[in-house]
Parts: sequence; structure tokens; C-alpha cells
Amino acid sequence: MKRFEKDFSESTHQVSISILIGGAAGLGVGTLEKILSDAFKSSGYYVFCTKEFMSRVRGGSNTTLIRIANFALQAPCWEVDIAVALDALAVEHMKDRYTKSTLLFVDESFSEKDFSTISVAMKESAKKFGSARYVNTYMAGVLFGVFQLEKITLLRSIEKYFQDEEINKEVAELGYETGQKIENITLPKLPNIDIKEVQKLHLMDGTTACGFGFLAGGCNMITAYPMSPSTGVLNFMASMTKEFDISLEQSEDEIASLMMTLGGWYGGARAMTSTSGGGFALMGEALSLSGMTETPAVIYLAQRPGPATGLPTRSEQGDLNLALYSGHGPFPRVLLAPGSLEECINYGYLAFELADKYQIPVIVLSDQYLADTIMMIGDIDFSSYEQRRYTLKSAEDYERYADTANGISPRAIPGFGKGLICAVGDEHDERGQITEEYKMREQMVSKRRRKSDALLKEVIAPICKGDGEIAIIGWGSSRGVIAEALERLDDKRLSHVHFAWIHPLSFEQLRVLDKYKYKIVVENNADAAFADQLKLHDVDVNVKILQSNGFSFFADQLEGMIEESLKELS
Amino acid sequence: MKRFEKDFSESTHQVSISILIGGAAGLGVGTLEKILSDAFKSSGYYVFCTKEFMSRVRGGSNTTLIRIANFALQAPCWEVDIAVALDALAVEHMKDRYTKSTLLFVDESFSEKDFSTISVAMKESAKKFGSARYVNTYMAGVLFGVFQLEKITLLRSIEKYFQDEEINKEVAELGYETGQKIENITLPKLPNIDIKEVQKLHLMDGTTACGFGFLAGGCNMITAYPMSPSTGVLNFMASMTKEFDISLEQSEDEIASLMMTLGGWYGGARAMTSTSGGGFALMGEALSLSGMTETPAVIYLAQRPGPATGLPTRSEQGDLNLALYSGHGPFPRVLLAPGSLEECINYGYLAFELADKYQIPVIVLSDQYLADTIMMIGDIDFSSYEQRRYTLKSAEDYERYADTANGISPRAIPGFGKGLICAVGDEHDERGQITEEYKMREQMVSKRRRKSDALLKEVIAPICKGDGEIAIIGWGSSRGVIAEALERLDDKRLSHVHFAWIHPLSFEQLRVLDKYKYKIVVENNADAAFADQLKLHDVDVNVKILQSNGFSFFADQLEGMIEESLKELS
Amino acid sequence: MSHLFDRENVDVAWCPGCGNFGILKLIKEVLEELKVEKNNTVIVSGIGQAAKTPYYVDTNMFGVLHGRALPAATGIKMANPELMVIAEGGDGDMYGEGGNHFIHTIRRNVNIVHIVHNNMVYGLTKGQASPTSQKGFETKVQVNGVINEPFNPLAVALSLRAGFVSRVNIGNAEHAKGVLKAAFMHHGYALVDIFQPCVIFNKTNTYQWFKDNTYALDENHDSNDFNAALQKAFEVMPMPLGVLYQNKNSVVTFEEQIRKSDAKSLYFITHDVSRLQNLFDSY
Amino acid sequence: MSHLFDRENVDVAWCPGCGNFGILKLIKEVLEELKVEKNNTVIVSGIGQAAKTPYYVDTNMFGVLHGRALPAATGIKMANPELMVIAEGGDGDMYGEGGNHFIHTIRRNVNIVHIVHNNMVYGLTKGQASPTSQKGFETKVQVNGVINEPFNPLAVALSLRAGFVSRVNIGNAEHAKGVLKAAFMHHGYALVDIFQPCVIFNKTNTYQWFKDNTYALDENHDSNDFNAALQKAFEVMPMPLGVLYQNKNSVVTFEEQIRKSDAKSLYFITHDVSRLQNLFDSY
Ligand SMILES: Cc1ncc(C[n+]2csc(CCOP(=O)(O)OP(=O)(O)O)c2C)c(N)n1
Ligand SMILES: Cc1ncc(C[n+]2csc(CCOP(=O)(O)OP(=O)(O)O)c2C)c(N)n1
Ligand code: SF4
Ligand code: SF4
Ligand SMILES: [Mg+2]
Ligand SMILES: [Mg+2]
Repeated sequence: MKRFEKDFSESTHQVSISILIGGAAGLGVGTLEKILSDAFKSSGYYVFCTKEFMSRVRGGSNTTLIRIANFALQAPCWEVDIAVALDALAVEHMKDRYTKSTLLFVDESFSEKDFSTISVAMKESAKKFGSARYVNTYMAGVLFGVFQLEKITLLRSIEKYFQDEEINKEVAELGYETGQKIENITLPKLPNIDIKEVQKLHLMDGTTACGFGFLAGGCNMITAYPMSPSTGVLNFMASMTKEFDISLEQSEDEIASLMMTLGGWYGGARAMTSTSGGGFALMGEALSLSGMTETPAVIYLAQRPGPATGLPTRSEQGDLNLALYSGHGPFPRVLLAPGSLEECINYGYLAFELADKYQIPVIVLSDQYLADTIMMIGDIDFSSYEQRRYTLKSAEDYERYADTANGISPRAIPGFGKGLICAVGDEHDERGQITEEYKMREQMVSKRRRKSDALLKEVIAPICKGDGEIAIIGWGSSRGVIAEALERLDDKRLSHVHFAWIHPLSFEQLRVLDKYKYKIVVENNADAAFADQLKLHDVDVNVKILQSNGFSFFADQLEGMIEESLKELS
Repeated sequence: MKRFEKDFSESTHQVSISILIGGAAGLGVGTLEKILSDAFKSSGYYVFCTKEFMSRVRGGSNTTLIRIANFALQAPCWEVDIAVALDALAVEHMKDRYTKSTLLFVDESFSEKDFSTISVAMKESAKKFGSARYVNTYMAGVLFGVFQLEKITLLRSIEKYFQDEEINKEVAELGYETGQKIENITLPKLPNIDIKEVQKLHLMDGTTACGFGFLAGGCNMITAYPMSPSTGVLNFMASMTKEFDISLEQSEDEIASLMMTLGGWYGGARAMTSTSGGGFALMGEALSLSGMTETPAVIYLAQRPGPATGLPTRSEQGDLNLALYSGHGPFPRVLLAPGSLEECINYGYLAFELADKYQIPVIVLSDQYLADTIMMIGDIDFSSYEQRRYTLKSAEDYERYADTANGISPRAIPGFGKGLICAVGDEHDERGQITEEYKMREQMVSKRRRKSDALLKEVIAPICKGDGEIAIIGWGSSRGVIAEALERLDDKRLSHVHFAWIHPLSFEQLRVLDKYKYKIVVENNADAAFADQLKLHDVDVNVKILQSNGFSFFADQLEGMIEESLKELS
Repeated sequence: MSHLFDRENVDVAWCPGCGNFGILKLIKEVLEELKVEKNNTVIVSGIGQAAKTPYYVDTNMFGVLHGRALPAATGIKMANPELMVIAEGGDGDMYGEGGNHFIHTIRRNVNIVHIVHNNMVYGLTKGQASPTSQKGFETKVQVNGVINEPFNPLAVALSLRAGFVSRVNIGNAEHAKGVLKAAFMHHGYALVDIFQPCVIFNKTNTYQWFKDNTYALDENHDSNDFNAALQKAFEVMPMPLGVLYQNKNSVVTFEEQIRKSDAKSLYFITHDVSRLQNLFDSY
Repeated sequence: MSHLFDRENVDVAWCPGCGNFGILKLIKEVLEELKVEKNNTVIVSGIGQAAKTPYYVDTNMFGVLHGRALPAATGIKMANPELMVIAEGGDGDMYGEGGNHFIHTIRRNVNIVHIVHNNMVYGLTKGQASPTSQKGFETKVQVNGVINEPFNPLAVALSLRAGFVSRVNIGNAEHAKGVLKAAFMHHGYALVDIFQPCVIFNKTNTYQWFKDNTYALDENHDSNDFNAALQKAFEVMPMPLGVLYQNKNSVVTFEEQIRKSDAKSLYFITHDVSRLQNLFDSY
């Protein structure tokens, strides 16, 4: 809270409050997140929510962080103003994130009194209504009461999300009254509100935004095997089968997922699969088939920490090298890593366009953090995304691998035209017969390489912000957190460089980075894979800020890390 | 022939002759290779044989190149002194490799007379003995006769390789007589011989040498799925189950191969699997499991051209990036790429030592060229390879992932000691229970990274030969061909740098390359993956000589390519 | 017989005498006799000798990876149910590497014809045991002979409630043709396991062996009777040939169920932008 | 009951009321009652809720990847046939992702106990259909309900000639214990498919449902009779519980056949250097 006012309010009168809610899986932390984010938004605040949770369905200790502010928020913070512990374990679990001024709401039965604890009768009150699981609604009420916000706003949000809304509303009202009455606590000052601006915005997580991007790209088929944190996209698309004509199947394994997707494109669909690192590691051979047969594919790869099963419900940007190099033999591919909801939509759309146009696999890199984080996004005009077709009706003498100047052979689909479509995973000649002729091999290697060259003209340059000589370089999901860390640092020397287009990189475009005297790369992984890519393109990195403990970066912590790393420069 | 004498004989009196034999699969080109290489060796010549063949069992057009010389040979050449066409297609297939002075042996029925063709009655003579398949023995006889070598030597070799040796000997004798009588041809001059030196040598292919290396390393279990060009090692180990106590199983797929291998190591074996690119691409997730659970693994990866099924029986060094980056999440691994028969044995042995000691996956990179090429090797003293054990008898309080200074936790196996062995693919604590504690995660990430650091002290530096300021850098199987190309060029400015230890590279060791003013990398692939690794270690490459047409490099062609590339320097 | 489905100018890569020639001929004849439209037909194959077949048949083809023909075929049917799709490959391809897809494709009842060339050996990789190799079969890898129970594709297919389960011997081409035709006409997944001698690497299971160890089912066998089929599936030496089982009740297929619309190709399906806009705006 | 196989100081990650608790208890009791030696026992598991079991049993364990417990278990037996090896996981783990290994492990007759927690749902990933989900089962992915034929593990195992095929319901723990014990005592591969209610994501196949839809086989069933077992395997509503089939003829196991020597651990096997030298020198 202190740190916070110092950093923002003085200069810009920006104020934010962070609320961390902890409890066992199954206690309704997720529901609380939904109600509160909706109610805060309706009250006119900018809202940002992110969660961290264990790989289990009940028990353990999970949290959700809700930040509200009078300015657009795009990052989590580690230290919190308010903490709500729905059970005893949560008090302990959240401990590292308390500051001296953190207000900790606990049940009256908890003995821990180290912090500025505020005891409320959450369990008791919930039980009064017949079930322990009303704790979450009760606490929603308490918080709203404490903030002295309009009760009716909260009740409306409850109506939206509960089937048994009446009783939940009663519980919330009781909480609200209790909250209003709490005394003798120094509450973080609520920011001013801007109802009009905020109400224009849409609240959704990265998963949903990616899903809309894929739909905008005309995705009409998805085949996938469940795997956290990618399953959200599969769920989203499944729900969309009720709205649109989409072929969907849960595959028996990830190899089948990608093979079905390839079959789909071959047959005329705009198909995709979704997975995470371990599942993607199984897709390598099929990815290579996409490259060789020049069959498009879109793969949504939501990263989580490895190796192996690692930390299945946590976050890391750890699969970049795998995405870059998986599959045997060289072939063109594109890697896109959106870092905001807008980018999720734009790059989700672009993935289908590029896959179709260049007949290549396109990998969209997300991660648990981006997938599960709820942010705000302005209006999007979907009529501006055209769902194109790059295929043609085949003529009788159609040759699938006709050699062309840019290496792209016109693609046709079976049953549409008079020609026959022969797509082949062995080395082949132009019509798609197997060949072992070394000159034909050279011709086809060159054809595929020319597609890589052609792709370079599509590359989207990184976004560079600020005029400082020190570039803080990030990619993908870290966009927002780096932005806030830099705002907090408010140091004229620092510029922000954000990459959403990850591969291929354009050597020429990267020369824009030569103007920075120092380069600091921020990656949520242990292998600094992106820094390696920069180095291969003659961009030398001075400092690498890496983290691979299962958390995404936090703006306040990153602020400190960058400060620390500046000392290494000289 | 001309070119050849110019290059070698003048200065060193080195003479070699290259014989290319072509014919359909099933015609016995392979048998001819066996008999002739054996007979030439017995006659006192250094021998080198390499083949290129199609992905089919009968028909098509394959060749084998047999080079004989009075000095140790270690590379193929493109242009040939003698060509033997066992069928009409072969005349065409070998065409690109004829020079003006090439002597082409064809059947009397062939009409093609463009070159210095020598017609012999191969079909007719074979038929005389009752079967067309005697053509190969007949031609062995002809060649021996043409060279005026001792007939008895050839007959002894025939005895070794044929069941129906008597009739084959008769056929050979007929051929021999015919050969002796051929007149009016300018034969390449046979080199002088050195029977004593040559007879000390052993003739074998890279597959066999690798196999002996693995056995020297104590390999007592192999689980694999057939895939060219790796199957040879599986066959070799299968034949060795008759000699040694080895557990062997053909798996249902490559995922099972590596998983069984991991099970084997967990259970106490020294286990390995063999595969090629496509199969390896399927093993990524299991590789990552090896990294996370710290279960050793040895993987023999015989490369062939991709993407996808590509050219299944041909050669390429195309899987380096995949071997480096496959599997999700970072973990230490070692890549070894032998480039001679001695290196096959040494690195095959080392693979097991390192896997066991560091509890990591070790990948031995071969390729179709190395696997199928027959070369000569001197005596090896197998008593110098100790089959060690790095495991201990567990105490009651044994913890599988005990944190240690160098990151290596003492490994124990079940049933051997009082402790329990809990190996886990999720992130874990020291005893092997699943954890999501971020501090424990950081500790384990650091433990695994320290193993990577520790590995650096094992790194074997590249072999640098020559004092020239231009380094010709190669890795793996290209060792011999680069060496001969440099000998042919005989240019004092050129040095040869050969890497057999591929990963991890030691930054310090690589500083030895800083002394070269120019660096030319030679890779049998299209993506210059090794040049990238050099760049990541601050070794900048001036020119890349790449080839990915399905053939390995040929010494004479490479000579020209290097000459060409020298023009690019300045 | 015309040569409607001959592909021009191809170099057939099989060994003289191989059973695959017979299968190739069989398929081309059946396609022609059933008046199948080339352009609406796709043969998907894996990798192996058997999997080379579609390179010699003049239809659309998708030559994928060893073991992976079935999911690719499924994907094609998901994209365009109107296409006639055949998945083809060897015993190693389909029952070894591709075993998991075999199981789950049957469970889905994808409307494809599944042709497996069963030579009880890995041909293209030069003679290792395949899942269907008989016990005792010696190879360079199985130096003491095969020890594992041979995979019984018919029994497994039945245990998964496949709607059409058949086996033929290419040595008996006329009989095989009738069965293959029935498979093409079946509505839903249809398995045709074809005994195919590999004259090079399988010196045990020869034309003669297959002849001696098989017999054709006759009208006494009721292919509508699941239990009878099950009994037949376990019969060995001799092994029954023919349609062991066909579920003649019209069972709904996979692709009939997963789509909102009817069988229209997804090529023609773009999403209504205003609906998309509304959905987004509701957040 | 003592707590010999309790693992100390563990946080069990299952939901209250989950059928997995019963299975955990069952396994610990059986291990204890059969006087199994901890140190010579390894539980290999994949990934999923079921696959967490070995973390709570005080034996050796190898926690591998989703779907991959069986080949790892096979590898362990190849390395050391003297170890008692259990492969454990969920229905998705073993019949979905791991389906190919399921088939081929049975064919090998590896001497392991194969325990599958069959809750007819993907638990850990929050409730998608599994291969054994019943038709019509609605989830967030199967929004219109499952359409595919449920995977019948018992029928498939029998079609592959598994030597021990059984199913139990953890709601009937006493009965389950007898069957599990028999599985441990069987010489060769033994499948125990355990019905296990997932109280969170499967509101259809509850304790009550399993009770209502199963019955225990009695002495009228001859588990030595393969055909009888086959009939039983296809019986539904109610589904039979117990040992459907056990091949009591002593069938030789995989690991008994592949090794030159007897069952000695490979840990103790190094190669004779002079023999190696001779072999090399013969080239
Ligand atoms: C992933 C992968 N593993 C292995 C191979 C090598 N391979 C090619 S064909 C084949 C087996 C061929 O046997 P089968 O499928 O029975 O076909 P056949 O040649 O007998 O017709 C194998 C193992 C491969 N191409 N890809
Ligand atoms: C390769 C891979 N794909 C997907 C996953 C995600 N995943 C974890 S558990 C699971 C399924 C769990 O279902 P089941 O095996 O039936 O076990 P249960 O949780 O129901 O006991 C899945 C799909 C994974 N870990 N690895
Ligand atoms: S190897 Fe066997 S299966 Fe392959 S083409 Fe030759 S005979 Fe046929
Ligand atoms: S989700 Fe289901 S299977 Fe998993 S622990 Fe909970 S009740 Fe058990
Ligand atoms: Mg076969
Ligand atoms: Mg389950």
C-alpha cells in the first residue's frame, strides 16, 4: 500500500488496491473471483485477477489476486494490501506476500494474530445458512461493506453467477453489514472511479480472448487431448459448437490430436489443436509431417513448468526452444506469443491466416498465467477479421508441389475441382510421388526454404516504447508485467521492447535494437531461450532476468529485479 | 584417376582406386561389397566401402563404392575410376560420377557405349551356372582378374561368405579368367601394398563399432523399434544376446522404447534404445522424464534426411537441433557424435559412463553414412574400458533427490539396500514426494542446473589439426571426409577442427578457436545447427558449407566446395 | 478390365511376387466396379511396404507417418464427411506403432474402410517380427524366435464392437474381392485384414501356408451374430476368412454425430461475424 | 490392522469421499497381508488422480508420464525380474494415452499386477470423458454427451489372451480384496479394473450407480473357462465383478523368456571382457 502510493499516486494520481483471497480448492475462491471482479467492474473500477492453484481438485491452498484501480491494470503484484484467508492453511500459504500494512481477514476461530488481522465470523455465518460453502459469498459481502461500495451492485453480480441466488444474496447482505461495521482499521483508500470508461470494457481471461481470435480466424475444427493449462481453449471451443458449425473431437492422445488436425486441413477445414509442453513434445513427428507435406496446422501451446510433469498447474515460458526446434528436419514454421487480450485475438486470427497462406504449422504460445488471468479489453470489431480461403479449385493436371518463385505451391483440397491431391511425407516430386533423386531433393529443399524466406516479409516487428538507452526486452505473456514494472521504476533510461511475433525473426527489423546501449532480457524460464534467439540474430544481451519457480513475474518484484540488474551494467 | 594421382601420389606416393558397383536391390551388390572388401584387404590394401541405396527391398538402383589404397582411407569420393553396372538402370544411375577416364563394366547386352565401356558376358556366364544371381561373384572374379591379383585370395573370401561356396568359386574363377584376358584398356595403376600393416586392421562398419562401444560400456539391455538407419545396432545387440546376458525387446513404438529403457535403468540395468529422427521426435516427453527423474538413458540416434519420412535410407546430419532441444523444460543432457570407428567405440563407451554418473540422457548421434560405411580400425584393448557402477546400496533413510554440492544425488536401485527409491516426474522434494512449494522448486531447478555445470568438466575439446589460419570445422561423421578434402587441397592455410563431443560445449575450451582468422563450418544438413551452437558460444562462422541432398559429403566434391568458399573470405 | 485407377508413370517399389501386387489390383478393381469417384476418394496411408499402395492408385492420397493413418483419416472425415476415405497400411503400421489409434478409431465408428496388409512381418525395415508374427518366428532381432502372443486384430476389433470385421487372403483374390466390396458398402468403420505373403522376409507364412491354414466362411456362418463372430475370431489353424461380423442395423457413424449441420464440407463453413460479435460483447 | 505400508508425512491430494481412498487402503492391506517386501516392490504410475496412489504407499515408486506406466514397468522387469512390480493409473492414463502399451504389455505377458482406477472420467484434468465413459455422459468438452462406444478393458484383454482378467468395485471392498490378492498371486500379467467413483466430476457413475449396476460372480462362473469369461466380459447392466478369467496353466512369462541367464538383476551383469575382445578381433 505504502510502496504503491509512492509509485503511482504522486505523479499520476493512480491508485490501486490488491486483494489476495486464499483457500483450499473447492472452497469457492474461483467463484469469489468471478463475483468480485464483476461487481468491482460494475462499480466503475478497472479490474485485474490472476490465480495460482495446485494440481488437485479439493484441498491444498490456492489463491486469487484481485486488483482494482482507477487506471488500466495489466499485471499482478506480489505484496498485497488485503488478504482474505478462507481457511487456516491460507494464512500460512499467503504469508510471504504480507507487508506490515496488509490487512488480513481471517475467521474468528483462527489463532494467528501476527499481522493486522481482522477476525470475522465467516464460518459461523455461513453455517447459519446451512452450508460451509457460503463463506465465499459472505466474504464478498464483507469486502464490499468494508469499502462502503453499493450493496446492490454486488447483489446483481451474485444474481448472474448463482443458481441459488436468493440465499447467496442473503449471505452477502449479512457479510455486507458486518463489513460496514468493522472499525479501527486503516483501509487502503479506494481509488476514484470512472464508470463510463470501465463499462465500455469487457472482462475475460486470456483463454477466452485466444478462443475469440481463433474463431475470428475461421477455426471450424479442433481435435485435442485435455492438458492443463490448455484445456480452457478446448472447453471454449466445445461451448462454441452450440453457436457455430465446428467439428470437435477429444483425441486418444496428442499424436492423434495433431494428426487429426492435419487430416482436417487436408480435407478442407481450418483446424487446430491445443496442448501443453508434454503433449507438444509428443507431436514433434507430426509437426514435421506438417512441414514436409505442407499441410497447415495451428497449435495452441499453453506452457507450464517442466521438465516432465513438472508443476502442471503453474506458469512458465519454458517451451520456446521446443516449439522452435521440435520435429526432425528443417521446415518453415511460425511462433506467435500474444501478451495482452488484444494480441490474443489478433495473433489467434493471424495464426490461421499464416498457416493457410504458407501451408505451415503455426504455434501460438500462451502459458498458464496468460490463460487464467482475467483482464479488461475494449471493443473489438470482428467484421475486420476476414475468414479467407487460400485454396483453389484444382484443375485436371493439378500438381500439389508445383515449384513456384516463392516456394508456395497452390493448395487444393480433395473433392473440390478435377485434380487429385497427393500430399506426401516422404521426399517427393512436384506431383507428389516419392522420389530419391538427389536433384529433385535439392529442388524441394530449396522450395521449402524459399517459403521461409517469403515468410520474412510477414514478420511483425517488436513494439518499442520509451527513449531510454536501456531496453528491457520481453516476449509473450510478460508484456503487462514489464510495462507496470517500468512505470513503477519511472526511469527515463529504460525502454520497453515487447515481442509477440517470435519466429522467424527478421534480421533487418532487429537492427532497431542496435540503438539501445544495453539490453536486459526478461524471461519466465530457466534457459533464456529467447535471449539465444536474439544472439543468433546479432543482438547481444547484457543481463538476463530469469525466473522459473512456477509463478509468473510480479510487477513489484520485477521492479526490484530490474533495479538490481541495472547495477550489473556499467 | 588423373585428379587423384595429382593430389596424392606426387608428394606422398599415395595411390587409391575407386570402384563403384551399381545394381538393383536384390542383385547382390551388398554381397559383392563383402567379398571384395575382404579380398582386397587380404591382398594387402587399405579398403573403404560405402553404400547408397533406395528405400525398397528389390529393384531400383543402389551402389556401393569400394576404394582401395596403399594408405588409410576414411572418405568416399564422387568421381570413380571404375564403375560396374550389374544392370541397365545402374549405368544411368551412376552416370553423374563418371569422368572421361572412368572404365565402365557393363554386360555385353547393354547398348550404351558413350564411355570407355568394357562389355563382359556377366548375365550369360551367370546363367551358365544356373542363376542370374551369380553375376556378383562373376564380377568379383573379373575385377580381381583385371587387377591381376591372386585368385586364391578371392576364393578364400568367397568361402567365408557363401554357403554354396563351391559353385560360387567356380563362377569367380570364370570371371577371373575373363578379367585377366581383357585387353586394350588403360587400367588405373594398382597401389603398392603393405600386407603386414593392413592385416593388423579390422574391417567393420560404424554400426558394429558403435555396438562394440556400447558393449564396452556394459550395455546389458536394449529396447527399440526398428527404424533405418538405426536398426543395425538393434540387430547387432540381438546377435550379441547369444554371447552375453542382455535383455532385449522390440517395443511397440518409440515412446515405449525409451520408457522401457528408463524402467531398465531405474531397475538396475545399463539400458539403451536406438532410433532415427522420426522415432526420436516421439521420444521427447520421455526424454524430459529422464531429465526430471534423473534416470539415466543412452539413445543411439542414427540420422537420416527429414522432414517427416524424408529419404529414409539416406544420410544427413539433420537432427542436431532436435537432439539439443527435444523434451520440454531444461535439463542437462550430453550429445556425442563419433566420426571414426575409434570414436564410435570410445564415445559408445563414454555414453554409458556419463549417463550413469550424471543420471542424464546421453544421445549418440550417428547417421546412415557412418552406420553403413565399412572402414578399418586398429587393435582395441577392451580391458581398458571398465564397466563401472555409480549406484550405491541404499540406507534406510535414503533420499533419492538429496541436494548435494554438484547437484548429483547418489542413485540407488530398488531391492539393493534398505531404502526406498522414489523417482518422480512431477517437481519433487528431496525424498521424491510431489511438491508445489516455490522455494523447493527453486532448489531443485538449481540442483539440476548444477549438474549441467558439473558436466562441463567432462567436456572433450575438439581435435585441431594444422597451423593454418582458416579452420574447416566439422562434427560427427564428416571427420574423415574433411580430412581427405584437406589433404587433397594441401593448402597450408587450412586447419581441420573436428568435434565429436557436441553438447554441452565449454566456452573456455572454444577459445582455442579464436586463433583462427576464418572459420568455415561444414555440415551435412540444411540448417547449419552446429554453426548456431558455435555462435551461441561466441565463435563466429564466416562460411557455411551445407549439403542436404541425401548424400554424405564426398572428398573430391568437398575439396571443390572448400576451394570455392575460400573465395568468399577476405 | 479397364485401367481407370492405374496411376501413370510410376515405379512400383515392391519385390516381384509380393502379395501386395494382388492387393493393389484388388483395390483398383473394387474402386472401379463400385464406380467410386476418384476425386471424392482419399487413401490415407502410413509408412511401410503396404503403405506404398496409394502411390499406385489414381485417387487423392495423404501419405502420412508410420502408424498414423487412422487419425489423419478421421480428421479428413471430420472436415468433409462426403469424401470416401480409406486408411491403408501394414500390420506393423496399424497394430504396432498405430495400435492406440486402431482401438479408438473403432470406438468412434468413423465411416472408413480400413485395409491392413498383414504379412506377419516388418517388410520395409527388412524383416523384424510384427505384432501378428507367429510364435517362434525367427528374425535378426527375434534371434530365438518370437515369444509374444500374436495380436489378433479381429478379436480386438470385435471386443471394441466394430461394425464390420473381416479377414481375407490375397491368395484367394476372388473371395477377397467380395469381402472388400462389402466393406466399402458398409456404413461405418470396416476392418479388412488381408493376409499378404512377403516373399522376401517371411519364409514361414508363404502363399502355401496361408492357403493351408485358412478357409472361407460359408453361409453357415451368420455374420450378423456377434457371438458366432467372436468364436470365429479365436479360431486358428485353419483361420476363417470372410466377413466374420457385420452389424447390419444402421448404426450412426462418428461424423454424423459430431457436426451441427449435416455433412457439408468445412471448406464452406465460415462463422457468422455478427454472432461472433454478440458473443464477444456479452463479456 | 497395522500401518506397515503407510507413508509418513504425506498430504493426500484427493477429494473427500473419493473412491481412491478405498483403493489405497485396499492396496496397503493386500501388500501387508501377502507379506510383500517393501524393498522389493515397485509401484509404477502414470499421471492422474489414480496415479497419485504410490505417493501414499511406502514402497519403491517410479512416477512417470501420463499413459506410460506399462512400458516403464516392463523395463523394470527386464532389468530385475525379482522385483514385484505394480503398474497403476486411471482409465484415461491406461486406456487412452497409454492404449498401445496396454495392448502390447498383455501380448508380452509381463509378470506385473496392473491396477486401473476406472472412474469413467478424467479426474485430474477436471472432468472430460474418458475411454470408459458411458454414452451420453455430458462434460464441458462432450457438451452433447459422449457418442463413442465405451472401451471395454476386460473384453480387449481377453481378446489379447491375457492370463488374468478381473474387475472389482471399490464400493465392495471385501470382494475387491480377494480379487486383488488373486491378481498378486497370479504368475503373469494380471489386470484389475477397479470401479472407483469420482465424487466431483462424475455425478452419473456414483457409488450407488456402481452398486446398482454390478454383481459379483459366484462359484457358478468357471474362471478357467475362456469362453465363459468372454461372455461375461460383454455383459452390461449389471456388469459382473470378480475374476472373469484366469489361465491356471502355468504360462511362461515375458521376463522368463528374454534372458539368457535366470532371473538375476542386470545390476550384477557385466560383460566378460575377453569374450568381447575375441569377438572384436574376429573382424
Ligand atoms: C516413427 C517411425 N518408426 C519406425 C519407422 C520405420 N519403419 C518404416 S516401415 C516400418 C514397418 C513396416 O512394417 P509393416 O507396417 O508391417 O509394413 P510392411 O512393410 O510389412 O508392409 C517401420 C518400423 C518409421 N518410418 N517411423
Ligand atoms: C501427455 C499428457 N497429456 C495430457 C496430460 C494431462 N492429464 C493429466 S491427468 C489426465 C487424465 C486423468 O484421467 P485418468 O487417467 O482417468 O485419471 P483420474 O484423474 O481420473 O484418476 C490428463 C489428460 C498429461 N499430464 N500428459
Ligand atoms: S519386402 Fe516383402 S512385403 Fe515388402 S515388397 Fe518385398 S515381398 Fe513385399
Ligand atoms: S476429482 Fe474425482 S477422482 Fe479426483 S480425487 Fe476428486 S473425487 Fe477423486
Ligand atoms: Mg508387415
Ligand atoms: Mg479416470
